This record gives sequence, C-alpha cells and structure tokens, in this order.
Amino acid sequence: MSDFEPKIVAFVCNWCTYAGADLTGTNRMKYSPRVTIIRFPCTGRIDFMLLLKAFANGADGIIVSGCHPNDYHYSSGNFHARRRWIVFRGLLDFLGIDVRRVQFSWVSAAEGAKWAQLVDATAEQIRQLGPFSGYHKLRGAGVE
Amino acid sequence: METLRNKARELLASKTVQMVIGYGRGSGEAAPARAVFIRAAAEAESLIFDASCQQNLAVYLMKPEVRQLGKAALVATPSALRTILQLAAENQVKDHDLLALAVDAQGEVTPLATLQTIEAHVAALDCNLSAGEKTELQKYVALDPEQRRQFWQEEFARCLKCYACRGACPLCYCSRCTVECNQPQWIPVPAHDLGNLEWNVMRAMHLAGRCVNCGDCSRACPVGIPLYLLNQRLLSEVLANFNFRSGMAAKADNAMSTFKPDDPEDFIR
Amino acid sequence: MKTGFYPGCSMKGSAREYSESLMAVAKVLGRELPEIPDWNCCGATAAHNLDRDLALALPARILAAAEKAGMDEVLVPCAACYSRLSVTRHELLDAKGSEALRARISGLIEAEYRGSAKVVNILEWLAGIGGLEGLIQAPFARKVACYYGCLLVRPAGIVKFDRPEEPQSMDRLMKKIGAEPLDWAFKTECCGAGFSISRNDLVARLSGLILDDAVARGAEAVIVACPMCHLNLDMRRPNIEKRADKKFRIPVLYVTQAIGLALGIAPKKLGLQRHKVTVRFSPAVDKSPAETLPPSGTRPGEA
Amino acid sequence: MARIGVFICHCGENISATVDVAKVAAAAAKIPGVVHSVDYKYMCSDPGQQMVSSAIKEKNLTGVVVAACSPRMHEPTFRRACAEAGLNPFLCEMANIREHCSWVHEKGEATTNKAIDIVRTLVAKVKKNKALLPIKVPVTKTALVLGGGIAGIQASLDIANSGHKVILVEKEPSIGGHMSQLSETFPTLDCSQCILTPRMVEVAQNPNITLYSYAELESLEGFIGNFKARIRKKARSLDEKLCTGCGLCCQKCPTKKIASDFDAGLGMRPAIYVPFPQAVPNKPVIDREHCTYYLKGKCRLCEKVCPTQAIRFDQADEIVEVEVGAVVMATGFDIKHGDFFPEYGYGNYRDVIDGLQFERMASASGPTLGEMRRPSDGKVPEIVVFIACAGSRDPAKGIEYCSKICCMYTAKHAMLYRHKVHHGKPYVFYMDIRAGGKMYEEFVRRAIEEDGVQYIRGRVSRIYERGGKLIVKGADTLLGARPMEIEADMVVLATAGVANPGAEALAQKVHISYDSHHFYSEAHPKLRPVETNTAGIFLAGACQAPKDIPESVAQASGAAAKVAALFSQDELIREPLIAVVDRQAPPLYSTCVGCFLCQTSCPYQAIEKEEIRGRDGQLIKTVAKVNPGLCQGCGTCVALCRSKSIDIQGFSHEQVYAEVLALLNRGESDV
Repeated sequence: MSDFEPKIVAFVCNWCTYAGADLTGTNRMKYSPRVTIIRFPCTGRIDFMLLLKAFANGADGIIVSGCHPNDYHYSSGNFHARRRWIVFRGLLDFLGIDVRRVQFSWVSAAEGAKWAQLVDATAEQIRQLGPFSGYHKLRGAGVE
Repeated sequence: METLRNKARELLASKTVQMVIGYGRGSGEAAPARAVFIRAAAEAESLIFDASCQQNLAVYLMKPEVRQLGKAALVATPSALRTILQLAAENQVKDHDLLALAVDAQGEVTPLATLQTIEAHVAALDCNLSAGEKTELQKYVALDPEQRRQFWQEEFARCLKCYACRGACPLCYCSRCTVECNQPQWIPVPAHDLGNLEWNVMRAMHLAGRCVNCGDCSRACPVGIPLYLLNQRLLSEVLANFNFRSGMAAKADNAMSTFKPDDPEDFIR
Repeated sequence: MKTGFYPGCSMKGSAREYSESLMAVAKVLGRELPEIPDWNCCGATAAHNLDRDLALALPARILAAAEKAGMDEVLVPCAACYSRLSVTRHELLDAKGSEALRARISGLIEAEYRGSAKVVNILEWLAGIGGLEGLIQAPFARKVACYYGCLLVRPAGIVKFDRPEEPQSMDRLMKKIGAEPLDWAFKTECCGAGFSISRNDLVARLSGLILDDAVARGAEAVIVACPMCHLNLDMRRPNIEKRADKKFRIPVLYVTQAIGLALGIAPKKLGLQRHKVTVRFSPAVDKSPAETLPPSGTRPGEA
Repeated sequence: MARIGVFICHCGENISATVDVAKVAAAAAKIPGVVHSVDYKYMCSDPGQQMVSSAIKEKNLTGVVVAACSPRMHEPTFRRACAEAGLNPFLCEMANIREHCSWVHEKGEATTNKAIDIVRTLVAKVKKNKALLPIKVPVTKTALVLGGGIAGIQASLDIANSGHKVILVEKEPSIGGHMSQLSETFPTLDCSQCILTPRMVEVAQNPNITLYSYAELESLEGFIGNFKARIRKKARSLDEKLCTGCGLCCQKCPTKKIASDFDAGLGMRPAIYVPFPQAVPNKPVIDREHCTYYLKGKCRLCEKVCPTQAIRFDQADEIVEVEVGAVVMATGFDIKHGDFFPEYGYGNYRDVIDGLQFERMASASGPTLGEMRRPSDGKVPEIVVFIACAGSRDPAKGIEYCSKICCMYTAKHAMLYRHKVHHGKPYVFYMDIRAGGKMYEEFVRRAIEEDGVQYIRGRVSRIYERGGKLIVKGADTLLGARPMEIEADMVVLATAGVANPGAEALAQKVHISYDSHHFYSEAHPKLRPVETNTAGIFLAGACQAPKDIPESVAQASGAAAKVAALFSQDELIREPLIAVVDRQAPPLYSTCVGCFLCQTSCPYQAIEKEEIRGRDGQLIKTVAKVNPGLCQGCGTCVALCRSKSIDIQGFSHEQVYAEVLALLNRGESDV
C-alpha cells in the first residue's frame, strides 16, 4: 500500500487553525500535500453532514480543527462543536465506521508547528488505514 | 378501563376539553389497539387500555389537523408524558395546551393539568433503559467495528426511504425536513446504501439529547430495522458524557445547544 | 446512621480517661458506639516514615473492617489516628491514580476497601449531636482555653475541618455547656507532640509557652481533644514547671470530660482522678460584658 | 450562467517557485463557468488590480477568484478593487495557494495539483456567492457611563468634550469613588481631594453630562448603537431642586451614631448625611434604615429646620428610561474585608485595620481629622506594622493574583505615618515590592531611606492581643528565616483588591462576561483591553482588574476614544457575514418551527423570537429572527438547526457544500 496517496479534507476555523496554517506557511515548514483546507468562520459552523459528504465523495480521511476552548474568537462555538463531535463519534463507532479516519484537534493561530505535525501524522495514519474504499463503494446508483 | 371511560365522558360533557385522544380496539391481531379521537361523550365507550396500548399518542399533538380541533385530553403512557415535557422544552407545547391522563400499567388514571404536575409525576418514574434493553445494546457494543458495520449494512439495505419512522416520531415535527431540501441535496433521494446510511445517521443525530426511547420509530418501520438501538446508543452517550436526560423538565436547555466547559475531550489532540 | 468507634492504642492505655469519659457521655446522650471488630494499629507517625504501603494498608484494613460491619461513619477520638485515617481515605479515593492504589492496597489487606465509611473526629461527632444544651445539669461556668493542637485541623486540604488557622468548633461546644472560651493565641501552636520521649526539653518549652499564655489570660482549664496534647500538657507538667521555674496549677481536661461534668456525671466516672495535675477549680466569679462597637473588620450593614 | 474570472498570482516567485502557475491557469480555464483565467507576477500590485477591474468590465464577470496569498492578507484589497469595478465585493474570493500550498510543499506535480484543487474549490464556492450589502445600524450618540469614580469621571469628561451626550450613573450619594476616600496619592503625595474635586465639579458643570447620583442601573436591553437603559433613581427623601446644600439638617439630626460607610466604619454619621464635604452633588440623603421617622414615625426634625422645606419623606424611587449608543463600565473595585484573616484578628481586634481605614484616619476630613489615633483607645500608635499581600497572591485564600497597588499605598501609608508621628516606628512585612510605574521605585526607596520605614521580607503567621499590645509573630527570611515578634500598637493590612459585591449581577444585566473573580473580561488581554466581547460596551478602571489611578484614567480615556470613534459616523457599518433565518411566502412563512435551539446556543444573544400574525392579529407561528446588529457570524446556530432554516451569508450551506464536492473533484450533479 506504499504508493497509496490518501485524500484528506481539513475543515478548519478561520481565526485560529486557518491562521495557524498561514503561520506554518510564513515559517516555510514543509508538510504532506495530501491535506486541503476548507475555511469556516468557526468550528461551531462545521455541520456533521459535511463530513459524511466528504467521505461519500472520495475522501479517505478528515481533519476538523479550530480554536482551543477558552482561547476562542466567538466565545463558545468550539464548545458546542466539541459536544456535537462526542455524540457524532459515538454514532459512527456504533455504525462500525472507523472513527480513526476523523482527527479532531485544537490548533491556535500561534501553533504553526503543531499544524504541520497534525497533517503529517494524520496523512501517515490514513496511509496505513488504506483507501476508504468500503465507504466509497456505498455510492450505489448514480454517475460512476 | 372503566375509570378512563368515565373520566373521558366527564371531561367531554363539561367541555373542559374538545377531544380525548386514546386507544380503541384495532382491526385483527396484527394491530390490537389503535389511536381513537373521541369528541362526543357518548363515544367514550370505545376507549380501551391494556398491554397492547403502547403507541406514543403525543405524536398527534404535533399534527396541525389535530391541533385545530381544540384542546385535547391525551391518554398518556410514561414515554408520552416525557415526550410532552421535551416538546414543551422545545417551545412546541404550552402549559395549558392539553390535559394529560397519565395511565400506568395497572390502568390507574391520574389527570395532570399542568406541565408542573407532569414533571412531578415523571420525576417519580424510572426513566433508565430496562435491564433487557441494556443487555441487548451491550451485545452490539461488544462486537468489533467490522461486525457492527456488517450488521448495519444488512439492516439498512432493507430501508425503503418510506420515512414512516419520521411520521411516527413525535419529535420529528419540522414543517420542511432537511430530507426534502434539494439546494443543496443533503440526503440522496434514492434508497441505495449511501442514501440509507446518511438518512439514518441524520435521523439519529437529530434525536440526540431529545429522544425519550418510546420505540414508535421501530414499531412503525415496515421492514423492522432496529432503529431503537441507534437512539438508545446516543441516549446513553448523552447521559454518560453530559449527565443529561431528555424529557424530564418543561423548562430545560437542550443537550446539544448547551455545553459545559469540562465536557470530555480525550479524543482531541 | 451507624457510627463505629475506633479507640486506637492510646484510648486503651495512657488516655484511658478519654475513653471512659467518652463512653459515659455517649450513654447520657443515648448514642451507641460499637468498637470496630478486630481493629488494628493505625501506624501513627512510625508507619509513614518507614513505608508508604504500610502506612496506607493499616488504616485501610481498619476502614474495610468498619465497612464490613456496616458502619456509615467511624468516630476517631485520637487526633493522630484521625489524621492517618483521613489521609489514607484521601489517597485511596480522591487523589490521582487512586483506583490502582486502592486495588493494590485491597490486595495487601486481603479485604476490599470501598471507601463508603466517613472518618469523623470527636468535635465533628459532638457538634452533630443536637439537644446538648437541654441535658446540661451543672453548667461548666469556667473560663477555658480551647487547645486544638495540630492534627485535628491539618493538613487543611485533606482534613477539611473548621478553619485551620483560627478554629471555632470547640469554642462553640464549650459555649453550649456554659463555659466561656477565651480568645488566645496558642489554639493550634505545637505542644511538642512526639518529642515527649526523645526531647522532652523541647516539650517543656513549647507546652510551657501554651500554659503560660492560657494562665496569663485567666483560663481556669485547658480543653484538649487529643491524647498526645493531654500527655504533654498534663503528664509533662513537672518538666514544664522545672524549666519555667514556676508552678502551673491549671488542669487539662478532655472535651468529653468537660461535657461530662456539665452533664452532671461523677468525676470518678470521667477518670479525672487519673490526671497528674489534680482537677480543682476556685469558686466561680462573675464576668464583665463584652464591648459594643463593631470590630474594625466588619463594615456597616454586614453581619 | 456564471461568468467567473480566475487570476493566478506568481507573488514574485513565492508561488511560481514550486507551483506551475501557467498549468493552474490552464486547468482553471477548463472549469465550467470560468470565462477568464490569467496569471500575473504581482496580482496585489496596482497593475494587477487593474487587470481584475478591466476584466470585470470587459467580460462583465459575475464572480472573481484570486489565487494568491491568504485572504487574511489581501481579501480587502481585491474586494475593494472589485467594488470599484462595479462588482459586489462579496462576489470575490481568494484561493490561498501560497501559505497553504507553495510555501509548504516541494516543487512538483502534487503541489501543482493541490493548487488546482484549491482554485477549483473556491471557483465552486464563488458560483454560489450572493451579492451582499453592508449592514447599516443607526447609532444613538449618547453614552452611558456606569460608576462615578475617577475612571467614570474621566470617561464622561472625554466623551462630553468630544461633543456627545453622557449619562453618568453613580450608586453612592456622591461621585468620587474610592479616590475621594484617600488622603494623599502616590507617587507625588498630591492631596487626593485637591486633584479630584475640580474634576467632579467639571462633571457637574459640563452641559453634555447628565448626572444621576444615588442611582443604579435597573436593566439594559438592545445592542450596539441602540441600547435602552432603565435607571432606578433611589429616593433621596428630599427635593434636589429646592435643597441648597446648607447642611443644617445634617447638623440637627439627632441620630448621630451610624457607622459611616465613607469612613470605612471608623467614623460616625447622622441619619441624613452628605458623605464628605466636597461631595458632588452636595445634596444630603436620608438613610431610611436608621432614620427614626422611618423606623418609629417620630422626629422629622430635619423637615422643621430646613430653610427651603426640601424634605420629602414620602418620595419614591423613580425609573428613568434613556436611549444610549454605548456603555462604559467604570464600576470600580473594593478591598477584601469581613472575617477573612481570623489569624490576624482582623474583624476581632479593633486596632487591626485595612488600607481604606488607614486612609480615612490619615485624611484631614476623616474621623480623626488626619491624626494617627488607634481605634480602640484613641492613643497615638508608637509602633505600627503594615502587612503587604494580606490575601493577594494566596491561593489558599482563593485569591492567586497580585492586586498591583498595595505595595505602593503601603509605602505611602508608612511614609504618612512617619510624617505625622515623627518618633513612630513603622514596619512593613512584604514578599516582593512591586513598584513598576513611573517614579514608583524612587517613591519606595524614599520611604525606606529617608523616612526610615523598616522593611522586613517575610510573612506574618499570627497576631494576638496581650496586655493592650498586638503581638505580631512573623519571620525575617533575609536573616535566615529567624522567627521574630513585634509588639505593635496598630496593624494595617493591605488586603486584596476584589470585585464589587454587585459586580456579577450587574454583568448579567449588561450581558458582558466576567472572570472567576467577577472582574469584567476584556475582549483581548493585550490588543483590546478597553472593549468587551459584547459590541458597544467598554471597560475602564478597576472593574476590569485592580489598577492604580494613572492606569484607570488612561483606560478611561481609551474607552472614551472608542466611544467617540463609534459615534463619529451616523450609522454603524458592519460586515454582512451574519446569519439569516429563512422566510417563505404564506402560508408557510418560514421553515423554522420555533424550537429555538439556536437562541440558547447564541453567545451574543443575537437571536430573537418573532411572532408572525395574520391580518386579523391571530398568532400564526413564532419563529427565530437574527438581529443584524448583534450577530457576529460564528455560525454555531447554522450547524445546530435541524431543519436548516438558518444560514450564514458568506459561508452558506450551498457554498460550503459546493466546496467539499469540488475539492473531491465531483461535479454538482454527483449527489
């Protein structure tokens, strides 16, 4: 499976993790190109159905990251998000969907290094888990 | 059952309510009991109550056609009472919209006129999952992920996307459900594996912290998918992580729209 | 609510009068105090200097026996035992990694320690008994210096009893039996404790300071709630007098003895004859009323 | 049909070094809906921006994607360029192919493909963008200042002098706050009243300032620019217009023995009183809890002696409603008292006093007319021990922070004591001296070297009374932690600075957040110290954290500048990236079913209930409505809403959904 290149989508919050990724850039820190970012105003805005859409359309892994609790721009969006993820992970696990394919984290605007490590670690883990073909095959009827 | 009938006759005669929603004789042994809407004192005779009367009648409180008939007295099983409290917590039911006729296993009828009295009545009940439900749920939790994936794959394969589960559930009262939204198309319309999975995940998530485990969704499912397992799993997750139990108070914040600074986050890097 | 009684070594030996007065008072107050079956030594200061597991296992075995006997709480009159049992309960229940430690210690003592029994000291137990005022036969109308010693109130984080720097619970008890607790400075100062054997010169100095201040303020008795404090303040009186080069007549009473006297129990039953310093009081004298102006710390409108 | 323009930037060679920009431009050109796709060396330069605006005009583009640096850098630049070219600025998006791509990956196929992915994602998003107009919110150009201490006074004067109306509300009968209780102030030893009272008079005389003293905030509703405040004017039991402030009533009042709050419990005051001679307004107040008339219905002596018959015993509280555009919280702080230090005998021994009580003792208008007289027997104390950090920096007492001003006022107290009692012996027990302000260190050195204050580095363990003396047991840690005892005549504790008792209730009334010690929380500790997370509400002075007078005044002027900036425009312009609740034609009116989960989750209380009624006034349904003035656009409600009835402009359901699909190379039709 060494030549398998995972496709990973990162849902991040604009004020903290997106800015953290910018900092990784300004520091010219290199990390795996397998992850592409989609910007949200806050982690509170990330809808669990978007994660399902990402998997359904070919993503092998997902990163969801935002402001650390208490270090928030909007004062409570990340708290609500955390509570939603706890329940969502419980449901995915109960349905037998491998929760290791979704990596949750807090990355602040000052943690450029942490963003690079997070991406590399997630890319490596998803590479070991291999393509999420089981889920992609579910597409059933429809354009193929 | 006699006390129930007298109570209904008395309420209708004195016009305190315009209608009594209760259980009547069903057609054949497949459906021994069905919901009846008594609007005249004379018809109170057809009210029955026995072990087969399980349906959560609170679902009719949210149907516009029933609401416009005026104030109703509802023959309420324990889960129906908890549903009324949860609906009140979500601003759907006001204090004097209805009169609940709480009825327990022995057929004892206690009228509860206000949400306050319903709350007190519910507080005395044991709202945990029954021992049987717990062991069954545990049986699935104990499986390894691949076995669970296989199990649900087979179960969801039978789903016809008929949405009977949505119709039976008293807490599914949205005028336009997200399933009907096509800009963007959140849930695939066809009943293929992906569509069925995404529908069931959405339904379970939308009931997290709200479902009172009345079991009507599973009873309504024509192909017998054990939907109650999903709700019970999330019910216990919400209780374990946030120490929150739905349908216990008329004025309660929803588990998913509130938070505690120290919610568990061991899975977050 | 079943309350067990843990005597420890001193209550059966050098502090017999403490146990006698406790039992006499308990009888009058109609309280059952069954001893914990097959209790063992709590390890006192020796154990935790030698081996941590030993220092935890000994008290754990006591508490496990109490729980097995269905006791909801355990009265531990001796402050040192109270401290050991409280610290053990904290280490095995609340502290970090207590599950693993509890399992290991339960293995050592071959009994399952669950931690259901609370540990209660003499002042907590007495304060919990309502209606004490109603049973007073002869009010103990004396000026008293309440001496708490160290282990009753420390370590504050674990013991969580009264205010560590300026406790009031014994003062309140004394007021209930008609005594007048004095405001003095040595409530929780050290009496010399374990140095009583190895360095009794230190005890003479430290206990001397305590008695000196109590007498200077007109106290007619020092009230204690710990066998070690009683031993140093009473039995070491000759050393104290020799070092201070002056006589100290002031008697040292256990809190249970003072309450016993107020309840009208005969001194002999309270073991007063066992004291080194004879327990004698000069006739009662009337007292001056307290001042009226509020102390500087309180603001107008505040209680 | 969408007509999208894509502009790929080389950024000098920051992007082109590792990303094949030409290939990205070519790939972008093939995306359905893209009608213009070019790359250029410096998109953010003038010629670069010119390319964008001319392309918009020539090809009447309906959307622009600039693939360059982070939107946090140049989004405003390109949005302005589009606006000038006639395209709604919110139809322009930036694709971050520099920080998130070229700078962080090696040159090669994968990097270029990722750049193409990013561009394709943003093109899909821009197709779903809608033209948005900035939100305009009217601004009421009146400020409400809560608290009439030095911070409130300074803020009110600055706002008034910038030409805006101010309503100053003070809880006590007079403004002045704690500063009016001080004797002299560090580091200059200015007499506090001399530098404060002119400002108080200025407040009274300033035409733009309306002063409500002896009044408290009853409630505050609304949002930035449009607050409605209800102020409770507590009944003074006299007619302020008639009263000339002659003070006859206060002299004649028979009930004299009431502990004066202004004198921190040291001195006495009558039932009808003016807190201190220079009070503004100089109108007395009847203390109804102690006045014999209110207790027993007799006396009324003040009414008899009053030359202008101003006394009104039956006067009731009055509620005043005002509309304000901004609020400045300047409610100040308090010092810790009560049975907080039993081991020091504080609250038990009368000669163990706190800082404010020492100030009153040293003040010429104080109960001892400035003489050093100890409270118990009125004797002049020969030996005085000052204890710094009495409660502060002490986690066991629940206060782990440093109260910042005690080292300075303790040095001042010791110095004042020496000035008044030349043969007196002051000791100061301290842990560390914190004198970081301008001329602060010099002030403390002067206390030590010239005024002979004995500083002892160590803590005091216990104070007990013996033979009329206070025995202070401490340790001198600079001399090997040698235990020591001082037989003092008086002890002054520099107790911790804490929030006012009513601070939490007031914060809840005003909807601002506060920390665990009930000090009000600033928006950002370093960069936004005078603002709160609630738009339109600002902070000044010690209500935010203990601080000295210079800082309180500086912060007050800062808050005033913020208010002036807010009032400089007639309307408030806000980014339209806010949530909007779905509205439909009748009979549905809205897909929202009124469960209001969104309302409980909104941290800014921006969601209100709207009752939809038919023409006959009959309530049809109650649905959610977003207040554009308050919504900050976090989107929590959007992801919570089960029926997807609330959406956020700029990150709408359709936009983010399109981004996910485009990123994974799926067309729109692939469901």
